[in-house]
Amino acid sequence: MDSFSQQAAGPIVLDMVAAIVREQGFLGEIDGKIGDGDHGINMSKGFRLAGERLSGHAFGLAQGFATLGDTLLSDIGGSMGPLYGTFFTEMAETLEGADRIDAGRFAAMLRAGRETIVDLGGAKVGDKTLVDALIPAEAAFNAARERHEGFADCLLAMKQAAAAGLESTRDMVAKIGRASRLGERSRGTLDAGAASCSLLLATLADGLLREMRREHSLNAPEGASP
Amino acid sequence: MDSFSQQAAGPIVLDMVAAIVREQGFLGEIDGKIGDGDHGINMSKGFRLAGERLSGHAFGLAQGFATLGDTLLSDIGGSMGPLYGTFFTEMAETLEGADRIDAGRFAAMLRAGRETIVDLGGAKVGDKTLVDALIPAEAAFNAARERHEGFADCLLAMKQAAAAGLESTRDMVAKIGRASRLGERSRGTLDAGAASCSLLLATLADGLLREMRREHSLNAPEGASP
Amino acid sequence: MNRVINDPDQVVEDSLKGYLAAHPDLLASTDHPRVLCRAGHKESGRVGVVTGGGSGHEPAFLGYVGQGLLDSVAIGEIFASPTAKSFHAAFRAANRGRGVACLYGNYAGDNMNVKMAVKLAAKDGIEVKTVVANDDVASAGSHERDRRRGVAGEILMWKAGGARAEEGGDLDEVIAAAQNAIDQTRSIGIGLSACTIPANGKPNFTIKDGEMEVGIGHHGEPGIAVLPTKPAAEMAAMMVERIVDDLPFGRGDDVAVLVSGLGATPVMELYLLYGHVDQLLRERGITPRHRFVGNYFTSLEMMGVSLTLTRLDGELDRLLSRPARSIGLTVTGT
Amino acid sequence: MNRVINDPDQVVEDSLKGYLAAHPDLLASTDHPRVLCRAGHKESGRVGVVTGGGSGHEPAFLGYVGQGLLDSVAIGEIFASPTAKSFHAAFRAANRGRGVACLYGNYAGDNMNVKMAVKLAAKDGIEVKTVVANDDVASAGSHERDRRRGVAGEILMWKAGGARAEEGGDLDEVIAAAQNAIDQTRSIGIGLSACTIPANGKPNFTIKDGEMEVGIGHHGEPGIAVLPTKPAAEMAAMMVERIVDDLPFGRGDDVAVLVSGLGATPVMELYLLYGHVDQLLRERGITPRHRFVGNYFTSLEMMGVSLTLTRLDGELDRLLSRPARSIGLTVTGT
Ligand SMILES: Nc1ncnc2c1ncn2[C@@H]1O[C@H](COP(=O)(O)OP(=O)(O)O)[C@@H](O)[C@H]1O
Ligand SMILES: Nc1ncnc2c1ncn2[C@@H]1O[C@H](COP(=O)(O)OP(=O)(O)O)[C@@H](O)[C@H]1O
Ligand SMILES: [Mg+2]
Ligand SMILES: [Mg+2]
Ligand SMILES: [Mg+2]
Ligand SMILES: [Mg+2]
Repeated sequence: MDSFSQQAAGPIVLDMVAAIVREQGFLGEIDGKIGDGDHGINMSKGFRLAGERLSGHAFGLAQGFATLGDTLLSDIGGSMGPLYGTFFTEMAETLEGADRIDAGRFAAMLRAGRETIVDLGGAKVGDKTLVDALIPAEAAFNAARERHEGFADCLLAMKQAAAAGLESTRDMVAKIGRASRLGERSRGTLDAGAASCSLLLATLADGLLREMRREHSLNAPEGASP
Repeated sequence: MDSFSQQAAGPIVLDMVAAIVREQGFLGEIDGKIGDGDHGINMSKGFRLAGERLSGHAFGLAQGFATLGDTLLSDIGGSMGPLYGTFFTEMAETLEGADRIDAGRFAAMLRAGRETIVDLGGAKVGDKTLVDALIPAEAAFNAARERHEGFADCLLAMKQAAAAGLESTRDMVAKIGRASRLGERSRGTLDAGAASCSLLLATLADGLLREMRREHSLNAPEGASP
Repeated sequence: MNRVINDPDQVVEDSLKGYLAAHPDLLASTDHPRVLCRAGHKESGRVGVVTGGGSGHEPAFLGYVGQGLLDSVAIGEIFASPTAKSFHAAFRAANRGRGVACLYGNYAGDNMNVKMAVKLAAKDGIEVKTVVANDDVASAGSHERDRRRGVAGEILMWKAGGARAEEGGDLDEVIAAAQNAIDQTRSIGIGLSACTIPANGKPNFTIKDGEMEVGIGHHGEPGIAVLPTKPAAEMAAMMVERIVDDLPFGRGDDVAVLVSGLGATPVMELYLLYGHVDQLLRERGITPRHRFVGNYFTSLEMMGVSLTLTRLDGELDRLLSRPARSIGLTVTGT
Repeated sequence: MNRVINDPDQVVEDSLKGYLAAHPDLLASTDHPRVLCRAGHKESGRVGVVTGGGSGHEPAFLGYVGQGLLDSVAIGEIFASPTAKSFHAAFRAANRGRGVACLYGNYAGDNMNVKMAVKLAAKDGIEVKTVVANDDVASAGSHERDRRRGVAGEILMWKAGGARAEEGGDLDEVIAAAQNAIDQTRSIGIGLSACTIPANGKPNFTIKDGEMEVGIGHHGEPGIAVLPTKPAAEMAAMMVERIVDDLPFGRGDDVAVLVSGLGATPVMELYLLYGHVDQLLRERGITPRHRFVGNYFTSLEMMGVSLTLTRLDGELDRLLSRPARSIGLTVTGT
């Protein structure tokens, strides 16, 4: 249970699409408090489109991320298209060619995704952006690995850190993006991008945990299941 | 008491200016009910300007009407400029060169004024315009003359008919001008132009009656005054 | 009311200073403060072309003074006809000894003031002939066209008349060209919000959100129907139908199309409407040959749009194609 | 919200059909649905000039595609940057083998998308260099000009870059001309009412009647102060002062002046403001040599106005004078 099949994990991308579409209203609502209220619309437009392009095909996680990244880049303008678009595109590239993904490769994937977002957007922790969910999430994954925890526990650590990172944005003053113009008035609300980021990482972690359990039960010696 | 001095009657034009300026609010209010509410503004802008041009000069009724007409024509656009502008200009022309004005010349003056308004604006009695005050007023003046009443009584008849004509507009449906687009909705309100017309004719009549009384008392044989 | 003005009673005077300062190459003042004329040398030997009207319709009317268009313009208060003296002064400013064509819109005040101005000009020995635009199909039935108002179609009348004058046409030829242009022209407007004359401080009429005033006039005159606001495609269909049937325009006709915003409508929405109009016309076998989309004839900050069609004959096509240069319309002779 | 649209999510697509139908002489479609380019033969051997940005600012951005201006444009959703792929496609459409100058405004989304598109183009062997407009003095202090937004001053940057390209300048020369234009340019806006993105159905911000937002951005970004609405003369003084001191512009300078409405402001009020600006500049010994007044760069149906000044040197004066032809700006070579 220290790796998963890149090919079998593909459908998790559809879970991520479903999660964004399901939470469109919530994402829009919190963006509306200090931004322009379109984060839910922007995200679900892009994710839904990617979902449509993927559906009916067989695809692995790499292919799923590639399509998602490509769709965001091609069809969603503004800042979300390039930020999440390159995020998924870069992550797809680190997965490409791999049959099985272990914690090491997953860490490389996270690093590639985080680097491109920071490189492109220039946001730092504390600026009240999606980076406040992403950076702690990656750091927690890596810290768990350094503590020699299993892949599954690393994923759980990542998910929890993303959620905590999201919560940390509540007390921040926005320093970047549309909400930064509000200054102090931006305090007291969660950041919309951090919310979508946390949601995506949690959905990914949950999907992978489920997939790894499934593979584990399939590979377990006959009769070992309860 | 069957004529007045054209020269001495000049200041009556300033009474007419004062009347329009005083009633600006009322004229605007009734225009606002079925028109665009600017009749008071339009009229008092023009009359005030003419008053300024006249003040400080000695002028007779002919000169007063000429300045009034000229000012309306030169400085007030829309329909009121030409309608009242030519009205006073034409009336001034019939008075010109006369030293004393009798009922006959006054009737000629009224006819010239009425003709130019009807010619230019094309309104008929019943269309709910200033013509509904003007035409009955002129007719009453002429009818009184035919009954061989004195100039003063002819003027009183004119004033009363103008007021009655104004009142008659209340139950009319506008057939011309801005209010005509309202159809039945225009019923139940006085017409603004008829109100200004009635006001002008009444002020003129009052002023002339006063002037004729004044001249009469001056010319009366010594000791005849009580 | 939140506007870029000083004294609400001085908006027209104040704005004229800006026009003159911004366009010394196009516009010049005259001896009358409410009359502007073309800048530069006044070539002799051709007919003068004049219009006039109330303010608040910018770039109409003064924005169409320029090469191949108008020679002078009489400028009224907001939504009020210029005075007879202004029209008279505009005739004098445009006069080059070969007569003056006064091409204006059918409103009570303008009719009276022009009529009087023509008489005044006659005393000066200036011959003035007039064409009265009546392109607004919503303002009266087709059996009483003389009661119809002039709206954005006036621009095509000015273009035709101005071009014919510049070609050297005599007064009767210029008048005939302008008359033909307006006879071949039909317009209709849809209003989506009211507008506020600064001196009044509040709108004179209301259009409810979610309702549109079909056939609205250029001063908010009520139209022929108040309907729930329709999608642009249906607005276009409604407007095209009404206009096309009125002339009527038919299969094989070449037309000029003018879509004008009434002031506040975003330009992208004007083009959106144009897209539908273009398609609807082509479906009927009518070919748009000259196309104008923009805020050509407005009503202060009213939200809404007007559609104008002109049926072209060879002469009109030629006249509309000639170069012109003005604030509101520039046609390059490509 | 009462507007001339169909599906609020399709406003951009729908309007592009209209642009193409109305201006086949100016605009052509490309292999990318959100990219338009100049119509007609693509002359070889010169630098391509490109911009892109969100919709809702019409005639910006696509209205400045044309002779002596832009070769292609990437078109975003209303108030949202075009995608990187759109910018990339616009680069391809403008490329004539001598490189592409991408002249755009300083917004997070545009910066990211252009950056990515430049990389994509490099893979095709297309060299792209960029100039980022940052003329809005209200959006950040003068010590952090790189944080300032690009607003109506972009038009002068496009005019300079486009003219230099048409003169045959190489990529570095075109970039230098555009960079110089924007370096010499300062703008500021005043907002008097909010605007509504059709897909949202209601305004994202509010401006109270009787209050003005000084320094408002082109999407309603808050400015530097909310003040009681002042007379136009004071608005002009406030705007001129802020801009002039920023560059600074000084006695003896020749300038281009652009007064743009934000959408709903009546054109007469823009000229009224221009009149004051012209006088204030001349009082300071600054001479307006190029003057543009109109709705050049809008924010849907926002009420308000922006002022842009560009300090001219000999080259800029020459470049602004060159002929240009487009929906938004036509300069005839008189
Ligand atoms: N430079 C940046 N780097 C990372 N994230 C950013 C950056 N700028 C904005 N964001 C994120 O984008 C989110 C808003 O996204 P969205 O509403 O879709 O776009 P917009 O701000 O253009 O309306 C913010 O909540 C923030 O998390
Ligand atoms: N053709 C006409 N002939 C005579 N009077 C007219 C005519 N048209 C309008 N009026 C008068 O004008 C009055 C309105 O004047 P005013 O409000 O100043 O002008 P406007 O209608 O242009 O706003 C009406 O009440 C009516 O009496
Ligand atoms: Mg947004
Ligand atoms: Mg947002
Ligand atoms: Mg009026
Ligand atoms: Mg009135």
